[in-house]
Order: sequence, then structure tokens, then C-alpha cells
Amino acid sequence: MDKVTQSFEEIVKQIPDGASIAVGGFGLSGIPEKLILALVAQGTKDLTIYSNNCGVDDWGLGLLLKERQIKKMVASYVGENKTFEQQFLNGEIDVELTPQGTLAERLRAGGSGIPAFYTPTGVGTPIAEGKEVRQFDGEEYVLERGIVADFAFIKGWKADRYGNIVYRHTAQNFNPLCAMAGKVTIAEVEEIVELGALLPDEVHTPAVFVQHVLAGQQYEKRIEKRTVRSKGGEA
Amino acid sequence: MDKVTQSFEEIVKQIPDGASIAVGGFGLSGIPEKLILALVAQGTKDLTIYSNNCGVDDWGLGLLLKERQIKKMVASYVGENKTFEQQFLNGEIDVELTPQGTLAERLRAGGSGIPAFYTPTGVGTPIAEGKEVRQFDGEEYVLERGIVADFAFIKGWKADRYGNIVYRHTAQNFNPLCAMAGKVTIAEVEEIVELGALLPDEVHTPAVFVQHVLAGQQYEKRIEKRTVRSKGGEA
Amino acid sequence: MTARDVIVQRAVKEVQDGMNINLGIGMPTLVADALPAGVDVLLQSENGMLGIGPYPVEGTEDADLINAGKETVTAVNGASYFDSATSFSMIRGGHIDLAILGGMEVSQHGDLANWMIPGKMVKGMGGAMDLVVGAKRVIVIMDHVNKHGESKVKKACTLPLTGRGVINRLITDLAVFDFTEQGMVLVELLDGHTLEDVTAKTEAEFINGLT
Amino acid sequence: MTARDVIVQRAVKEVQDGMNINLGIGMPTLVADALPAGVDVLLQSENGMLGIGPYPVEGTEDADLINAGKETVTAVNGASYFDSATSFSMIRGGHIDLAILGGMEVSQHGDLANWMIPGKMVKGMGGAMDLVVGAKRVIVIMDHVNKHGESKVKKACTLPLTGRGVINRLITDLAVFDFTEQGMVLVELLDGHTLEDVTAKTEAEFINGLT
Repeated sequence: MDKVTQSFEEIVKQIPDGASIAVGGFGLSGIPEKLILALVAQGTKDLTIYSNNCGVDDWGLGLLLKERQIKKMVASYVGENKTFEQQFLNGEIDVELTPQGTLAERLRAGGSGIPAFYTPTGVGTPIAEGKEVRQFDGEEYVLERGIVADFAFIKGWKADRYGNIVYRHTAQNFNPLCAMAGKVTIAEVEEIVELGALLPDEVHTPAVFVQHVLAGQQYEKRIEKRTVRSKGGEA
Repeated sequence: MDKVTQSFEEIVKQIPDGASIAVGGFGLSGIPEKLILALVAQGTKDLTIYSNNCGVDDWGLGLLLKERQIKKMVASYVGENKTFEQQFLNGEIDVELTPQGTLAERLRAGGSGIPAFYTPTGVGTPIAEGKEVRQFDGEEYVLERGIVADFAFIKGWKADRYGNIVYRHTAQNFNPLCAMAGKVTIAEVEEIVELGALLPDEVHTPAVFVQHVLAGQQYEKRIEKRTVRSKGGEA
Repeated sequence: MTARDVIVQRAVKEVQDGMNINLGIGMPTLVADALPAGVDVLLQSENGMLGIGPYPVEGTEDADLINAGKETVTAVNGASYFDSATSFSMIRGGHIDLAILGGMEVSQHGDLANWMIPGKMVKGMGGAMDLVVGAKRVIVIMDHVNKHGESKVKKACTLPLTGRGVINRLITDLAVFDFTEQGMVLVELLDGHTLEDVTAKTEAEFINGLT
Repeated sequence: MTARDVIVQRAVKEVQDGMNINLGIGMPTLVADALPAGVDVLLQSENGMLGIGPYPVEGTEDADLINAGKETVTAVNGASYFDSATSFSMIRGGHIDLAILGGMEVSQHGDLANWMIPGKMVKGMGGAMDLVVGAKRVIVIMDHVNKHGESKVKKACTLPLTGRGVINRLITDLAVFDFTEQGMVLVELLDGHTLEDVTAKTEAEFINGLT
């Protein structure tokens, strides 16, 4: 049950060209930065990526974009990325925009054996085009499909060797959902702790959803929008 | 934002005859015992109860059954209760058996604005009778509906005055899901702690799902099946 | 007062003690700063947080603590963090009392367009489509006219919709409108603007509900 | 050995290091006690726990720590607790490697009936219907014949189904069968029973896969 391995380079070798990967993170917060770097280095192509955002030009999933490793992107917001814009306008990348709540629910559903569900989100908008719309109790809902990905990359704060994960603050975001949606989930964390050090009541992602655990060193954890107030003052 | 009130007797006055209530707990573990007792004392009738089990003859939801306050029971397992058996055979109570995972998901879905979802559970069994069965990717699935209840009764371990809840061990069970499914969720807990005493990363049920919080005294917390091993020995 | 100030100051009045509130990116975020001290609300952020506090004191920014606008924030006492699916359970499930969002166009039927301009780069809708269908009360705040002086309050939206018939109240720099079964109703004039002024600058048909 | 011992001892051999396992109520629970020391698995309980340990030492029972059979248990190091929806996400989503359940009837098509006898009081299916469709591998363990000597391994189940075509392997006190595209296959004789013996006591049609 020891799922800990050491090498990011080795662990991504199982990921073939054309694989689909659910990637945790929101903006640049809580992204699996080491796994992404390893995949960039490996040069794996034709990836389908499920992730809320697509990084920025020189960090996160933006690095995979830059190297043209992504064939299809399923996301709710890609507005921070000029590389994306360029490739989209050139028709080099396929994009499926999904409302954020629908994306979160699709990942959870796929990981939960739910192939499809109805949501009020997007009724009467371009998002509903080509999808089944159906009434329940007089209201309209769109049918959305669960997502199961070949792999998931997630970023946790701490893990034990069974693969139990705790996240820190809002770096949790999509990570638990990607962990559920991946057939093979690879977790990178800041610290691997002894079995028993994580209280069972505090575990966010139970071990059953995680297949591999790696500890990353010197996390960069970039901040996209540094907003502060002066000491003692207002924002 | 202070949701704390003192009187169980007062808080259940808002529950009218004919109300539907999602009730947390699994077996007798993590049941809102004080709220159930208050509702028994109030004598509210014709209730629809969503709960995994129905208590035992003299405890938990079994007390509501005994007083014939339940009109309809939606549950996955009611086998520990002779009163239930009697009322069922006499046609005095309506019962909708729902697989445990489907019940959990229906409560979460209802609380999440999802009116319906497809599940593989129950295909080809009596549970699928009268329900839509549909294929996705060559497999068959049953359409199941989300549950929204007029009220939810939940039992937590600790709460703050905003209504953030933490549960203890497997007493969590259906409580977070019932909290989501209730239009008005009433939480009873063993201890109310200062705001800030619950770490934001450890909160199980965020305050937004809870409308009222009460501290119960001297919890009975009955054990249904006391299984032990002798000291130092095997089970 | 600038148009922005007029809108934000008016929007603040929509906030009531005890509310759980989601504020959209941009102008709606300013509503948080304008809240009177001591108002007892919890601010939700759709990435997975309830109980947003002020921006951090310089030097204490935390990459693991951001809002939906990706800005560094702090947490109030009594805050909670959760995954994004739970966050949208709150939103879609009707547990958020109030959402205040920006708009590009609003129609007299309560439709909102605020995520896409055809021909321009698609950025994505983020959580907006979920918020407009899920929050108990949806308030849109925006300038009444665009930079060319054209009404953004339309008979029908020309831009792709974020949601259909989802708005409860619209607050612009000129006026406040409610969306009712009877139609769009002018309920308040702002900043000294007159009915004639508002009528001239509004393409949408509305009922005068001023008393 | 009793019939029960034969079945449980054989079922234990299905357990491999690294597995996440759900054991049903009754006879399957006995498999846990029969596991060899040091086997590296996590036992899941559908009420919301991964990492069930042994029964508690007398005097340390905790009403807040029970398994799906409502028995007091303990937790191993590395255990986790979670809500019942997450528990069934694990089960339905194919994250549980092995489920071992009891049975009332099994058909040659891999159908299972184990939750209801018409005319008798309905108790409910609990989590059984989710487990049989969700677990990666479903093993049913039961006596081969009922107390009247009638085969419980049928051409078709007469009782209402728990799941249709869901069983991977059946272990009885007489034999082990696999369910394949070709049909039900006898793969092992147990406790000195012969092919003739098993054939006589089996209503279902099966292929002899003994080598």
C-alpha cells in the first residue's frame, strides 16, 4: 500500500501521447507544478486536458500549450493566456468551454460512476446547444456528461504513504474532483508524513482515489494577482 | 449570523404536519436524537422522512414510527424495526426503498440543484421498475431524482455560531448530505465552540447549509451492536 | 461621484445582515470594500471558500488563499474551505442568498450577457452561468450605456447569453429596475437622473414603477 | 471444517496486497478476521470509512465508530472518514478493487439475489445494489444448497435481483465458479467434493473448466 515514488520523470513515463488528464488547480493556485514540468520535459503530445484554467504563458498548463502538447482543452476560463488565444484563433487547439460548476460536477460525477446529470446551468445559452434539454417540475435543465480521465494530476499539501491527502486553504479547489475522475491519479505534495499523522476526520481525499504520491521540492506557488493592504490600513 | 438557539421544543414548532424531513445518521450512529425526541413530543403528523434507516423500536426514528407520526419513509434499510414491519404489513406506512448509494447521491443532488442523474445501481432489478432506463456508451443506467426536503435534522460533534459543523468519525455518514438537502437545516451538536475554533480546512459542513444550531446535553448515543475483543486478544 | 461610485454605493444597500453573498469579478468586488463596518455577512468565493476577509497585509500574501478573481485574500473567523464541486452545490442548490455580477447587456426579460463577444477571443464563462441560475437573488450592476453612448439595457440581448430570465434587479449609474412577471419595472432613479433621461438612454421597454 | 470455514478460507485467497476491499454483512465479515497477519489492504465500510481495524478492546467501544453492519470497530493508522455520498463515489465509481457479498441465489448469468424474499418483510437492500455494479471485482460467497437441499445456484434467480450479470466469481462450500462471456465456468472443487457431486447439487448449467 506504499504509493510513494521519488521521480517525477519516471512517473510520467506511463502517460502516452493522446492521453486525457484531469489537472487540479484554480488559476495558478494548487496546480501540480512539478508533474506539469515533467510532462513538458517528456514532450507527450496530443493531450486532452480537463482543468478549470490553462495557466499563464510561462507557467502551469501554459507551458504545455507553448510546446503544443495539448490537442483539446476542456475548461471554464482561459482568459489569462495569450498562447491559448493564438492557438485557438489559428485552429490549432480544440476547446470545450464548460461552466465552472458544471466542470466541477462532471469530474465528480465521472469519478462517482454517474455517467450524466441534469443541471439548470446554461439553459437558453450557447452552452446548451446540441445538448438534451428536459423539464423537471416545470423547469428546464441541460444534460451534462460525467468525465473520466485516463490520468489525474493533483497537488496536495500533505500526504501519507497510503495516498491520503490534505489540501491547504483554497488550493483545494478542483484537486479532490480530479483525484476522483482519474483512472490513475498521481498526487504531488509538499510533504509526506507518517501514517497516522493525518487525522482520519481531516483527510480531504481518501487514499482509494490516489495511485501514486510524490513529494515536490521548493514549490514556486506563483501568485497571479498580488492584492494587499498597507499595514493597519484598508485594502 | 448567530444561528444558535437554546430550545429544542421551540425550534421544532416551525415544522408543520405533512412536512418532509431529511434525517442524518446511519443505524443509531450520528442521529439527531434530541430533535427527534422534540418532534415526538410535539406530535407532528403525516411526516415524510428521508433517512437511511428508521431507528429501532424504542429509539431514534423508531419513536416517531411508534407514535404513527410517519406517513412515508424513504430509506435503504429498515430491517431493525418491528414497529415498521407491523405498520408496513398493515398498509399504514408508505415505504420507498432506495439503494444506499442512490439515497446518498439523491440527497446531495437535491441540495446541489441537480434535479436528476443516471446511475448504474438497480438496473435489471425491481428498483428500476417504472423508472427511465437509458444507455450511455453501451451500458444501461437508471434515472434517479434529487431530493429536496422541507427540513433537515442533522447531528454534528462541534459547531460554531455561524453553523459550521465538524462530525466525529463515522457519525458523519448522511449528515452532510441531509444538511445540503434541507431547505431549513437544523443542527444539533455536542458542543458549540467559539468562532475561529474550527479550522477552515477541517470544517465538514460549511455554515451556508445550516440555518439553526442547538447544543444537546447528555447524549445517549446508543450502540446497536457492541462488538469487542478481549484485552490483548483477537475479535 | 463617478458612475462606478453611484452603482457601488447603491449596490451596498442590497446587502442585509445574515446573507451569504457571492460577488463577481471587477466592479462587484468593490462592493465588499464599501460594506459598512460590522455588517454580518459571509462572502463566498466559487473556487472554494466561505468567509472572505480583507486583502492581506503586505508581506503576508499566501498563494494558497485566493478569491475567484485570483487575488490574494484573507479569511474571517468562521470561514471554511471546500472543493469546487461543494462550492457549486452551494451556488446551484440555492444556498447563496445574493449574487452581484457585472453585465455587458441586460434584456427587458431579465436575460444577462456578460461572458462573450463574438469575434473576440473567448475567455470563458467561469462560474457566472451557475451563479445566475443558482443564487436566490441575482443583481446585475453595470453602466447604463456603453462608451459609444448606446444603451446596454436592451429589448433583447445581442450577445450570447449567460442566463435567460435570471436577473432579479439591475442597478446602473442611472436607475434601478426590477424584473417581474409584468415585465421590467423602473423602481428608483439614481444620482439626480430623471425619468426622461433614463427613458432616452434605455432601449428596453419598461414599466414606470416610481411612486 | 464447517461449510462456513471452507468458504471463508477460500475467500481469503482472493485478497491481494494493495487492495481496497468492501466486505458485506454476515459471512463476508468473517473474511476480515481470517486474513493472514500483515496483509496490506484497506477495508472500506459504506457508511463512510476506509481502513477498518479490529473490534475494539472491551470498554473502548465508540458509538461514533461503526461499520456497515452497525458493529463497533476501530480504525487502522492511515484510515479516513467521509460522508456516505463520497463513500458511494468510491464504490460506484470503480475505486473499490473487491467486494465480497453473501447471496441467497445466484444464476448462471451472474445475476445475484440477496436482499428480498417476496411475502416476507422487506428489510431493504442497503448498499448491496451499489456494490455489485460498482466494485471492480464482485465475489459472492454462500452455501451451495439451502436447508432443504435445493440448489441456490440456479438457471435463473427466482427472487428479486440485487444486480443483473454482476458477479465475477462464486465461492460455495462445494466449488468455485467464474462468470465469463462463454457462461458459468467451474474452476475449482473444494473440500474433497467431486464433479459429480457438484453437478448433482447445481441447477445452473455450467462449463467444466477444471484442468
